Amino acid sequence: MQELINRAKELLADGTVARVLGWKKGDMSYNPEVAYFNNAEELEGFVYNGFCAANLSKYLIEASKLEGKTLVFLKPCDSYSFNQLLKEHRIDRDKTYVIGVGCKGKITVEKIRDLGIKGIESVEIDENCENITVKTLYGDKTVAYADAMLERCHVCKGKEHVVSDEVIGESRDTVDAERFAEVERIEAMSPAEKFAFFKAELSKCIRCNACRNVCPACSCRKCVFDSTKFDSAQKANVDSFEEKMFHIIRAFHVAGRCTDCGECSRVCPQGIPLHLFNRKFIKDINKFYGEFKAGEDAETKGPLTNFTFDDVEPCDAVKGGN
Amino acid sequence: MLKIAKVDLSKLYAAIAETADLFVPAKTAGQTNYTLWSDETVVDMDTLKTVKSPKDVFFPQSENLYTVNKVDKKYKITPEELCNRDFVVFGMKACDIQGVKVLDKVFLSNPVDSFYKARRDHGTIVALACGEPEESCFCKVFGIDCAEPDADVACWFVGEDLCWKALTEKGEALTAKVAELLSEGDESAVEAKKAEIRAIVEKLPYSNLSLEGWHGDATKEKFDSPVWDELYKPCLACGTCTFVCPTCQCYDIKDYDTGHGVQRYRCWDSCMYSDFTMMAHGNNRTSQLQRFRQRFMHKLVYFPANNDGMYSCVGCGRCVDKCPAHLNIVKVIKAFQKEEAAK
Amino acid sequence: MPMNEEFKPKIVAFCCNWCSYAGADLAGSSRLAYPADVKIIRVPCSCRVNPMFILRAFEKGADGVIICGCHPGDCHYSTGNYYARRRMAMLFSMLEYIGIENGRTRVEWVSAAEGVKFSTTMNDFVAKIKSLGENVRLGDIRCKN
Amino acid sequence: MQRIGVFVCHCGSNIAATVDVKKVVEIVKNEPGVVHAEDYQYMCSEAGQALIAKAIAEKNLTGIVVCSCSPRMHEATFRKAAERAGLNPYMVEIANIREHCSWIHKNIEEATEKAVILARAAIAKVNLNAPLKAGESRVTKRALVIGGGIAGIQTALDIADAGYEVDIVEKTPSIGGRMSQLDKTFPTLDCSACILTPKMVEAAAHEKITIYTYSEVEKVSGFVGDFTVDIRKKARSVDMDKCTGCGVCQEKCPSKKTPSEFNRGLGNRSAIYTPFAQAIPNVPVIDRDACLKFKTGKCGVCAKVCQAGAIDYEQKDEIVTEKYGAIVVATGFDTIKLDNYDEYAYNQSKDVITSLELERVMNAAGPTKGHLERLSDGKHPKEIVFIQCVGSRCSDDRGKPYCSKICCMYTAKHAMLIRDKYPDVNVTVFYIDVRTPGKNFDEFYRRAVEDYGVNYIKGQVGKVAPQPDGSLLVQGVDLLDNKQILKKADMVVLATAIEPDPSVRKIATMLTASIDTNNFLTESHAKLRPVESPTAGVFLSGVCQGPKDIPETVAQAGAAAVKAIGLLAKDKLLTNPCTAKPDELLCNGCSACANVCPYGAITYEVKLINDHGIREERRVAQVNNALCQGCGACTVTCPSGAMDLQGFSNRQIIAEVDAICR
Repeated sequence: MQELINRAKELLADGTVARVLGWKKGDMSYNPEVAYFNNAEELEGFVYNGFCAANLSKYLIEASKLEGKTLVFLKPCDSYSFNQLLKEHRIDRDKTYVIGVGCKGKITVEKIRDLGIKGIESVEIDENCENITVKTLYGDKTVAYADAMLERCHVCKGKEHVVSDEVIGESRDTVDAERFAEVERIEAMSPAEKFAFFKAELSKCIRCNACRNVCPACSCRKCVFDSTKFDSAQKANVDSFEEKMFHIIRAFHVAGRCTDCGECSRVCPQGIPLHLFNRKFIKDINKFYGEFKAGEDAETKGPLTNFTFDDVEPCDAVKGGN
Repeated sequence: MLKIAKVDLSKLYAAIAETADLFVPAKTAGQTNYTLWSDETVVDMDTLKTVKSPKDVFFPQSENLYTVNKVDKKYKITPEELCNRDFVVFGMKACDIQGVKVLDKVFLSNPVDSFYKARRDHGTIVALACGEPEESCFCKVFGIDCAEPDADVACWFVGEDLCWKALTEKGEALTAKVAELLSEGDESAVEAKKAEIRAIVEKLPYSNLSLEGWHGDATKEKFDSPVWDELYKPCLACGTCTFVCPTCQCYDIKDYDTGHGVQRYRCWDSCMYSDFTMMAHGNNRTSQLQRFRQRFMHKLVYFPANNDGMYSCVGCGRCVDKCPAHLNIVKVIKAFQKEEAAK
Repeated sequence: MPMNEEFKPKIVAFCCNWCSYAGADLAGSSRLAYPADVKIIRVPCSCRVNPMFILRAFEKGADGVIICGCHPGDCHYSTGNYYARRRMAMLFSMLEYIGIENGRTRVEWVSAAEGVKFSTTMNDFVAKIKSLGENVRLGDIRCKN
Repeated sequence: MQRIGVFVCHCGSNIAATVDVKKVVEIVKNEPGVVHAEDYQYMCSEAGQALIAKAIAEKNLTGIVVCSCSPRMHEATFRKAAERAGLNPYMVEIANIREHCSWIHKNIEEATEKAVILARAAIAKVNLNAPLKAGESRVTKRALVIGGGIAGIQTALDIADAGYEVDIVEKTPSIGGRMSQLDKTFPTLDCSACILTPKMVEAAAHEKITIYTYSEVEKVSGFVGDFTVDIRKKARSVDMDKCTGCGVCQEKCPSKKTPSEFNRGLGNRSAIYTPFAQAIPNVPVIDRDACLKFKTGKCGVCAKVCQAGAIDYEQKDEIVTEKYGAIVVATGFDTIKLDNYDEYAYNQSKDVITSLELERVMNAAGPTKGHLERLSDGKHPKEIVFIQCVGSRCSDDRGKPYCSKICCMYTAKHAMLIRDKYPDVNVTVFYIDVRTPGKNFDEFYRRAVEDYGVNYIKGQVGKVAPQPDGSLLVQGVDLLDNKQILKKADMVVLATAIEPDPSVRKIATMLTASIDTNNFLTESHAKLRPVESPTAGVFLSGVCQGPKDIPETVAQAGAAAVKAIGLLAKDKLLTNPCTAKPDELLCNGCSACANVCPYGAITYEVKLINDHGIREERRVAQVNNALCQGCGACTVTCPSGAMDLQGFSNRQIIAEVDAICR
């Protein structure tokens, strides 16, 4: 972490960048927040640890409008979002300086709480990111790092940065699960079971829009669900259908653009596994139109703005294609 | 002081449900929220905080106001019926009950919101003292005693029992209906429990947060503070904080075309949204800084200014737990403290 | 709703102006009958059909939605139906994934010369929707009754 | 709120017999926005249109819904009527209650209910219509004719005679097409070459006509009035300017074993060749696949013998880019492959030939110098059997479902010519029906039967079996006498079905012209616009649109020319105003729309945007209305809904959906 701070100070000092976009220590050990640092002094508050899960790439849309370059720290998976935003002309490469940071998987206090741990006073991560020591009102607890890790890290798509000006820090392979296993589990269900599953999940939705607003692909200036363009403006859940409409269309709009960064599921206050929508589309795209990783580069045409003459027919796609 | 064995709670729920709708915290798809009780409901009294506050029992996220139908060339307006069925909310915590009091200030003062009032009139609140307050709790800061909730009935889990004490007429009436299931309880054991809870509260990290400088007269000073300039930046402009909050009461009124009529309904709105209070001429808050500031100024300055110093934050800590950007009212208060100290 | 003779499905058919709408016209001028449950909306091209239109139809009570366009390779705008094909493949797959009965949505390529195909397609689609019964999973309850 | 008038047409009894028109009028009167509703016998008539004009004036209508036949039929009629009455033409919508309702339903109650719903949808749409104004685009005063057969030549001559520049693109080394392969033509029996050659010469000599032979259309962009076309001039290996057409190179060429395309493979040609003596241009090409110089590097005889020094082995394909206002497709036909018809022994016996091959056999310049002889042994045949409908009117997928139209007549011609020249030869024709609807056609056929003694047998042939003695055993059936027929023949001629030239598929795709299941180009309207493709500015000439004989082809060629001339005569064209339109405030500048636009109509511009008080520079989409054709691909790819299609807007379509589902 100190290496990151030192490098950021250097780049600020030599005028390469005008500001730094990173994470700032929170008031608890587990709630760092996204922050801009304008000088060396402010950088003393900089932090980078397992709790720094936030994908900073979307913040660069606003940062691109500022004077001068912004130094941004991107985890390997965030670099995909960065490329995708570059492809869509939403951020300005010339106004960014990307330091790729190593990633040993990201954790969340929610997962620690899910283990039944209450009254958390502080959390300490050991140097190798193997174990977490949790101090609570009711005594100290130890948790395996992997048990506090976000779902996305268990199925991480790789620790290589697809774009960066330099890379600092070590990464670690965190994959211990099959990425599409859950999608396949649902696919194998009967229609009634599928519907029951999604109904139970989506009926929790409170339409807070956190999933949308955190999503680097959902970067519309004005979401279609906030505008009058389709007579579809909605603010709150009224009937369960609206949630289906919102989530299906949201997934459709980001299909071929979603990098599977997992932010939607991370931020959902109701714990809805929203990534299951996006990942279904990713699985389908890979199957029907060939392996495609959104954000792998900033040039390739997305699968839904492309075609081949002998694409699968919609009815065959439903039957499972080939 | 009365009591009922924990193992018999389902009988209690069933008995209450015989004469009234019963709302309880229940777990569906891994999350605990208030739900209308039925035989199949998996009641979850152990989770301290439901994701959403129970405010939508009184002020639903969306509710119909009236329906317009066209009969030949004439329009027929049918107002939505007011709540006319008694209901019981079981398990509300002290903070959420204070939240309802905040809503009362808004909806029961003139002009009275008839939809809300009907629900308040028909609702009985059975409160539950917090067994194990959590680190995100800071109700104490607002003078709330989570060991001694103030409602129609107050309850405590003590050992293998739920202790029950009616505090109001409504509470007495409800007690009478389920009297058969209740037996005499031990007052002193409850007192001991309260002391235990209060001892935990003392140790909570946010319990000693200072609200110094936050009051109805602080508008100018806080509004113009440069602290907001950096503070809002991580904010995603989602509505999570407002929708999980027990006191946020803003709503929008919209129409839905059902194909055979138009339903006019209201639904929660969020001051964090870019189209909040959008009017024909445009929007009076054009930046996220302004919107972000609005929410906290409202909770800690504007609301006390108009309600005899009453804050419209109750320290439930839901926003602390749920904000996707790890921003919350505690951080706001602390940021201003730091700024003050620096001065 | 129980399956019985009374069930009159609501079916929305989006037809591209150049092929399928003309195919429907040909079905008409050839007096090739299909059930009145089908109502056609004219769009310039199958690529004009937004998934939001389809979900909207279901929300408002449609029981089936069919999209008809020129045969691949014959699009009046050369490539429109290729995009439509990908979009609909994705959408249909998602609908199946969330438990919507397979068959409520369909894409058929019908040329201006295929009045017979238009008619048989619609007959077949209506029969399929009748066998599936009323759309209860995608409708908005406010639009019922 | 609009003030909408609804006009319900009876269409005589076409609509009124099945739809309770009066009831529709009564019900739609209560729809939002409707201030006027009436019905009339024929809305499209003068009187009907006058009713609309009157209502517009009297009731201040801002929108019109006509419940009538398909908009493809009369939308333009009603739009013009509204325009004359002072209303924007795009404030008119049609509810198709004829083709989509009255004609397909029998139950009056059901049809009436549906008609009401279709009317509602149209009313809901009109409520959201906005006046649209057509833009203008320029017209390039030059036409392209694809295909240099009789259809293309005639079209080009007619356009050129009207004073416009025309280019003909022909993929073979010479213009002339199928007609140049024919010996005589029915029903007059005049020599094909004698009437075609002057036309070819005229085209070549015409100062307004440029002919690109041995060339193909490579790429087409643009739109009516302003097409840009890349033409690939394939390397001829002979300098067109230097060649004198002396023919010595062809004589001396050592590689003479390539089957002649012109003679349908019945004879051979040299590697450097002109397809036939009267070829235009009279400049040979080198078939690089057959040429020894190209295959082995050795030879070069032609270059040595060419006095003019015209041989150029280094020549490369050349791309010519030209602009055109109109394009006429005249790609013609070929006979189908007979691989699916083994029973006729076409691939087994040289003496089973197609009718087009017979044309070459009968032709004095053909492989047999015009002598009727068996191709297997050169013997004079005594017994010839013609089999009709080979691959035509076929109910399975071996052949074509349609009638090839010309076969009955040319078979009568062949039979007559043979009997005339060789009275010793017996001619038998197996047919399903003899179809002779044309001027002097039936008389011609009757002459064959009555004057020339051609033996017509109604019935099909099941098998042609080559015999050890070299003859052919034809097994057929006589349906009139209801008996099996076994006939020994010396030659069998198959009236092979014709199909559009295979090159048409690629051309149709480039032109975005639609094609039917048989690969014939689709006309804009089967009856009323038979020579126009649905794609504006593209016209159809000859067999590419459907089977036809020479006089029909020439007539259609002229018709296509007139349509093209009508277009070229205009200085400006009104463009379709139903184009995509971005809402700059909502545009993300993400380029998704530009990625799917088939016309390159979307570009991006960095503009200063004032978004509700926020002023900032943004990259926003711009649509070129002259290029946009209004497909709507961009609107769906745009996640924010910033891109919308005028005339088919998101809200309009959703209003229709809502109206139908309610």
